[in-house]
Amino acid sequence: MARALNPAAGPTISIPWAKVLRKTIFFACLLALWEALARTGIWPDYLFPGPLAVADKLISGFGDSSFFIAILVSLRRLLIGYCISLVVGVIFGLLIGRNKLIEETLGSLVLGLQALPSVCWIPLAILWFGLSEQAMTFVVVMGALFSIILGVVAGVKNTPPVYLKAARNMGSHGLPLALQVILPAALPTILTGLKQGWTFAWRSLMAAELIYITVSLGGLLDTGRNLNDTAQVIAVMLIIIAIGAAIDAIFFTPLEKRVRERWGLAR
Amino acid sequence: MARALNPAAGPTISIPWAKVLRKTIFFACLLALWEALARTGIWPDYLFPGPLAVADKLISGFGDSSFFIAILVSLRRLLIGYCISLVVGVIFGLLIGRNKLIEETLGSLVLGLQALPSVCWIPLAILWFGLSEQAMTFVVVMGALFSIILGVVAGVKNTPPVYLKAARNMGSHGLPLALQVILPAALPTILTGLKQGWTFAWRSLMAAELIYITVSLGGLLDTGRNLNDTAQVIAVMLIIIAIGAAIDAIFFTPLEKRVRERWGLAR
Amino acid sequence: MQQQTLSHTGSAISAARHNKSAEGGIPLQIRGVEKTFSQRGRLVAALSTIDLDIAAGEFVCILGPSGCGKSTLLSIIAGLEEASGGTVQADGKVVQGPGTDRILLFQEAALFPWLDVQGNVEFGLRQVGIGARERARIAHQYIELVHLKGFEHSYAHQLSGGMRQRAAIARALAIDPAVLLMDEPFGALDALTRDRLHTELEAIWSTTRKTVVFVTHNVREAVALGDRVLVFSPRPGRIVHEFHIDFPRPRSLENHLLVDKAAEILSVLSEAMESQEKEGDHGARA
Amino acid sequence: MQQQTLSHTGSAISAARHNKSAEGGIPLQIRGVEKTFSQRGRLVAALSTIDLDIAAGEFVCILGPSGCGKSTLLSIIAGLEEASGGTVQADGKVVQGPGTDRILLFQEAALFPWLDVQGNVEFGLRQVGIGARERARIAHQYIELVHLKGFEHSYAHQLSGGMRQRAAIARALAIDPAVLLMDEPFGALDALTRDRLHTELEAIWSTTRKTVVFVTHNVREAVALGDRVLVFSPRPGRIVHEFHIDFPRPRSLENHLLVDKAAEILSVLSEAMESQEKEGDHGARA
Amino acid sequence: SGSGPKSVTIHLGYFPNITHAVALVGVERGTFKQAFGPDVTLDTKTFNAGPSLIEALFAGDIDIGYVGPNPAINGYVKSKGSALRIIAGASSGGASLIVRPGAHIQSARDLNGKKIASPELGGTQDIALRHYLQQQGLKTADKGGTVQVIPTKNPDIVTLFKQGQLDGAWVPEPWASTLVQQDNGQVFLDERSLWPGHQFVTTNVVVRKQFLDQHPDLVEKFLQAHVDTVQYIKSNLDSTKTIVNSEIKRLTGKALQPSIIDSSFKNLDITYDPLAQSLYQSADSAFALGFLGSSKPDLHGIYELKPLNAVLSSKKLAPIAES
Ligand SMILES: Nc1ncnc2c1ncn2[C@@H]1O[C@H](COP(=O)(O)OP(=O)(O)OP(=O)(O)O)[C@@H](O)[C@H]1O
Ligand SMILES: Nc1ncnc2c1ncn2[C@@H]1O[C@H](COP(=O)(O)OP(=O)(O)OP(=O)(O)O)[C@@H](O)[C@H]1O
Ligand SMILES: [Mg+2]
Ligand SMILES: [Mg+2]
Repeated sequence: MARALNPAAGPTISIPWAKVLRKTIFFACLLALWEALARTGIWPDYLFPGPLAVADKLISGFGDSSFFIAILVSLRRLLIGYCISLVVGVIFGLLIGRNKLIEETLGSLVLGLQALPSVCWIPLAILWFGLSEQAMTFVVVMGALFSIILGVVAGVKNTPPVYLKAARNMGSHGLPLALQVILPAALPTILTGLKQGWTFAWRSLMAAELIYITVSLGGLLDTGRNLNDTAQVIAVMLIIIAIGAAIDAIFFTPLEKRVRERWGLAR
Repeated sequence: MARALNPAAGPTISIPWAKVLRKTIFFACLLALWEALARTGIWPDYLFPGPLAVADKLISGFGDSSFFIAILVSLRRLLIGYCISLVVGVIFGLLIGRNKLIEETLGSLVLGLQALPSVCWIPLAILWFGLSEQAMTFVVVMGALFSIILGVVAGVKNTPPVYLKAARNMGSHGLPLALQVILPAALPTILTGLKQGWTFAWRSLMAAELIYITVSLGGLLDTGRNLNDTAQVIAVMLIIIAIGAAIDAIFFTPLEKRVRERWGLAR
Repeated sequence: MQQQTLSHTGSAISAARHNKSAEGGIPLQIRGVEKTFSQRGRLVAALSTIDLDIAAGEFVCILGPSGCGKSTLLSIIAGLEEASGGTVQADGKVVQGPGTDRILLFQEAALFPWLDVQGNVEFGLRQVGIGARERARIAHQYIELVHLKGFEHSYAHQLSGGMRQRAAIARALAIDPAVLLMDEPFGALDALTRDRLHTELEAIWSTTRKTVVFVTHNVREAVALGDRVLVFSPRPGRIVHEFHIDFPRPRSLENHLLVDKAAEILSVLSEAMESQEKEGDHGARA
Repeated sequence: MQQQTLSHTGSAISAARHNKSAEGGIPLQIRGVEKTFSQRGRLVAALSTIDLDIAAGEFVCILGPSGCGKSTLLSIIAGLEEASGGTVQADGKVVQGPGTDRILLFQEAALFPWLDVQGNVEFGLRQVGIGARERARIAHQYIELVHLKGFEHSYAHQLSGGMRQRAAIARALAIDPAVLLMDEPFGALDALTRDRLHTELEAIWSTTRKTVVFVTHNVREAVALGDRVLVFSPRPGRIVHEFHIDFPRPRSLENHLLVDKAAEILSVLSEAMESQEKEGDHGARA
Repeated sequence: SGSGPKSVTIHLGYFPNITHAVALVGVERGTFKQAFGPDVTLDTKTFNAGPSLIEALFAGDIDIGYVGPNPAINGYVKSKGSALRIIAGASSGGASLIVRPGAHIQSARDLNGKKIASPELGGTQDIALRHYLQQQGLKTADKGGTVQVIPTKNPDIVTLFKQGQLDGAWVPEPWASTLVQQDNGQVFLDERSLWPGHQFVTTNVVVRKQFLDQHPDLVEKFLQAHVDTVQYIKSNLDSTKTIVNSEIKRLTGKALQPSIIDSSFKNLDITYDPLAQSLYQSADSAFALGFLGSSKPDLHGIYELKPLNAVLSSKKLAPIAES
């Protein structure tokens, strides 16, 4: 039980070396396992290339900067689409979560709409936006939007009613109630919805980038697949996973941690 | 303020006619709007078919029972894949949510893995399962799994610590703690994760059903697209939306309502 | 970090008052209010018919056994819960919903976890559009009043039970409502802090002539603070006895008359509970 | 729905006891325990060094100002919170974490919202593998003991504050631990219910010789129940005075000696608070 | 809108694919741009599948496109002839039935009980395969027969072929060459051998009907460049291969293996002849197999070859017949 009191704990931010080490070991093990599996030769290497082949691909892809360009192009589309989904999703989520009529009508469709694969939105995207960046953005938005709505609605509905009562009693209503009480109260759940929306946005982007072909991660993935270049497919997968892990580490995890700490949910 | 006390409220289940009426009006309006848009002729009808053309397609599809078969085939795959994701997802979610080491390693990858489009898993599915139902199931599972994990982890981490303290104090630990305390405490959030997982499962299924084409919703959608048969695409979309709305109405909404009521979150 | 002396904080409050027009309390009329809850199909009668008139500026204390519907009644007055029957009028107008003229201090503190103590206290002020500096000033004064100076930037989960309760008191007082509905506000406080807050509350009340409805389990507290003490029967709650307390203020808890009155009320309370138990009615029917 | 008389429930409890070996309490040794919290980089000393020996079967009451670290101390004894320094030994073994020998009754009721009252009371019994029927029997007896019969199948949000507290008491008592750590267990109860539960608790304690650590703000309650009363200073809490209460049991709250003792303790408590205030130390440092 | 040539932009669609070599070379060498002159802007978009291109054409976002016969037929039929016209061909051939050596398929009879893949249910190769089987007196499994036709995506065909899960596959280039070169696949049948003159259409040039009506002059200029490019390719095969591969690399970020390019070009003919007969015949087979609905589609009028013939005659080349 007894631990020496560490007066430095808390305010100072120190690099958590132990954590970094553990992570490094984990990823090293993954790599080793992958290489070992590839070496056994159970699967031919054109179907299951080892890390070296993929590393080669990554080096040459980044070397001729085509991967850089693809990442920038795709990330830009992703961020624009995601931000639009975020704003629209939060607004609709609040409306559905708070208004019985909208919930019964529009809300009953959200689960079904979110289940639609992104290709379904492509004809509409072309119809409305032509062969343009906006068409891709539209597909990304339709991919992530309903997922974010689901999260916001859940957050709003799982808010302990006592907060709402207290707020209404203190004269809060309408927009201030939504922004100052419902959203913050729902924030822990909303954040999860945002994470889900983020993954949907990626997946939709991969479909959207096939509306017409450009150098982009979606394009690279499709080309890799069409040419049965498994190493390229895996390289793109690694890039997506790495970006996901980075966004998680830079953005979502600290945000969630802060919210949990402040809400008193941290252990 | 004063309302007459209705002693029948609560136990008896009565059909909420007002609600049914409101919903009917809403969907009728949607249909009318769609028809009106189609009639204006802004878009040629082969690009934007009206409800009548789609109804034709639905009638003939259900008439020769090909839609029935497709729905049954797809739903079967969906349910199998979803149930596997559910079980595996809850287990991994609990592990990641409770174990710092697993969280730092495996957990850091979940967001990235979930962002991978389903096509990425298809080569692996073929490699491991060949041309089989299992290959499709695998793709569905990989589509929904990480989403469910995200939901369970969030639920576990957002559990008010006092419940855990009380439970541990009363001698609960290990599996009983997980099943009797953590899961129920996290249930409201987990349910949202399950909804998100459900939509992911659908989308992945649509990709999985292209591994090889059989009579299935994914196959119908792909065929519709390949033949530029927009009416068929919309017919499949409507089927997906309708199934989503039905599952929501039959399964998720009552479950969420019950959980919220019991947890004291209902208003 | 020097703690303010009591007299100092007291004067701070009167300073805060000066900025608002202290319009004083408003009268409440409760007519035939009753409440029945349904629990899994079973009906639980929480309140049987309540008729009650509270004058503007009156300090009414409510005593009653656990679960007799006291909190429910306050909620109904606040407009946060619908009565199953009857009406509540505040200042002659039928209550249709919550309003900042009637502020309910919840039995559980109900602090917003995403705001620190100061943010919580400022919340109500923000809703009526008071500027940031003025808000901060008022909040500071009430935080001092409840002896939470130094914890302005703590969050609810970093406070002890009593500190949370005090923060909630500051939040309610800062709004300066015409009617204060207080549900066991001092339940989690030690005797001394409680005494001090009695004094503060009485001071605020006597300056601003608010209407106060005060639920407590402490008979002496009721006698020390109330103009009138209502004793409720066990569930379903109804008013079984009403005591007018005419002792001059400030009252001392050591005063013999007061102690005797408390004893009298306690015996009425016990009687009400025991007689009901003999009837074998729990207020819960299948 | 006929309410059980007190004597009846009392005997029901002794019947419940019969099934378990009433091993009695265990001693607690607290050595140099201290606790400092960090709040946004600011350090808050909640407990300064606490040294305390509690004998097996002793009933110790703790009094102290709000926020002085009483709940923190109970949490540390329960093994739910780590001390910043010092050790706690229960029955000679250093406490490393929670254990069913020491059950903490939280200040907030902490009922599980997904279980009804009966499910909550049965929870602890289920963890040790007691069969369903036996569990239901024991749960029933404790639910009766706290006067919640008729509400077995209610959920936490359907109960009043006091009812929630009573359900939590039943849940803790049903586990029949060697050490009961009670944090203001009767704070939200009316005087009469409180009196009755005093009697029940005393009966249980005297039959089973549990060790009880009881935090309260009610000085009279402390004097009525405790073998020993500890008075804490304001934050950072330390023991400023210790009173041994040797009055015979059962004690009557009207007993003059008891009233005098209570007055004496109260004055010590006030002194401790006021002297600290003069020192100008809040226990919170930047 | 036809408000003078100054404001015209031509939207050209094609695939970064060997069968679309004419488009790739024409764009890279600036032949199209030159033909249109400085007042016309050329906007190019590349697609990965015919249906997407037709979709874009429907929506008015593509004016001229290189696309396979099936999407062209579907687009024509679905729009009841109002959306598009075929104005030229671009390539012929380039599809083969490749079999796995271990499957021991020597003759058509050996296909009995085998698993043969095609890239898309009801697609060009799928129809060709089913039609061929029918002619050989074999029945497919979905009609109660013994040959399993498995429609699955081209890349998945390669994977499954490698794993031995397929016995053969009727695929277009470059996958046919890939199967041969990387997986020891054997060419069981070059589809060209089934057709008169060893020619059948693989890529068409389609134009949006409205665009054709508004800008017949531009369409003719385009066809001029198209025919020029075809002729350039025929006489400069080696530089064509380099151009095609560098364009593929530019557009997709990844080049093909030169050996695949070489072999693909061997199995492919570049031509401006739309080979109308083969299209009609393929459509007939599709209808017979039940893929084009219940009433036989009327393809009469899908071709608009006057502009092409005008171009050809100005170049003193033989005109093309519509049937
Ligand atoms: N939301 C609810 N649903 C069902 N029953 C409820 C609900 N809220 C309160 N009750 C019931 O109403 C009765 C009165 O509750 P209330 O909270 O008003 O009591 P109280 O007088 O404030 O008690 P306490 O002194 O213990 O706080 C209780 O029996 C309780 O079970
Ligand atoms: N999790 C926490 N983080 C930071 N500070 C805390 C935390 N828990 C308690 N504290 C601080 O520790 C001090 C003691 O708290 P504790 O809950 O032990 O008081 P208490 O004696 O039980 O008071 P009360 O009678 O009001 O319940 C308080 O000042 C509080 O702000
Ligand atoms: Mg109450
Ligand atoms: Mg405490």
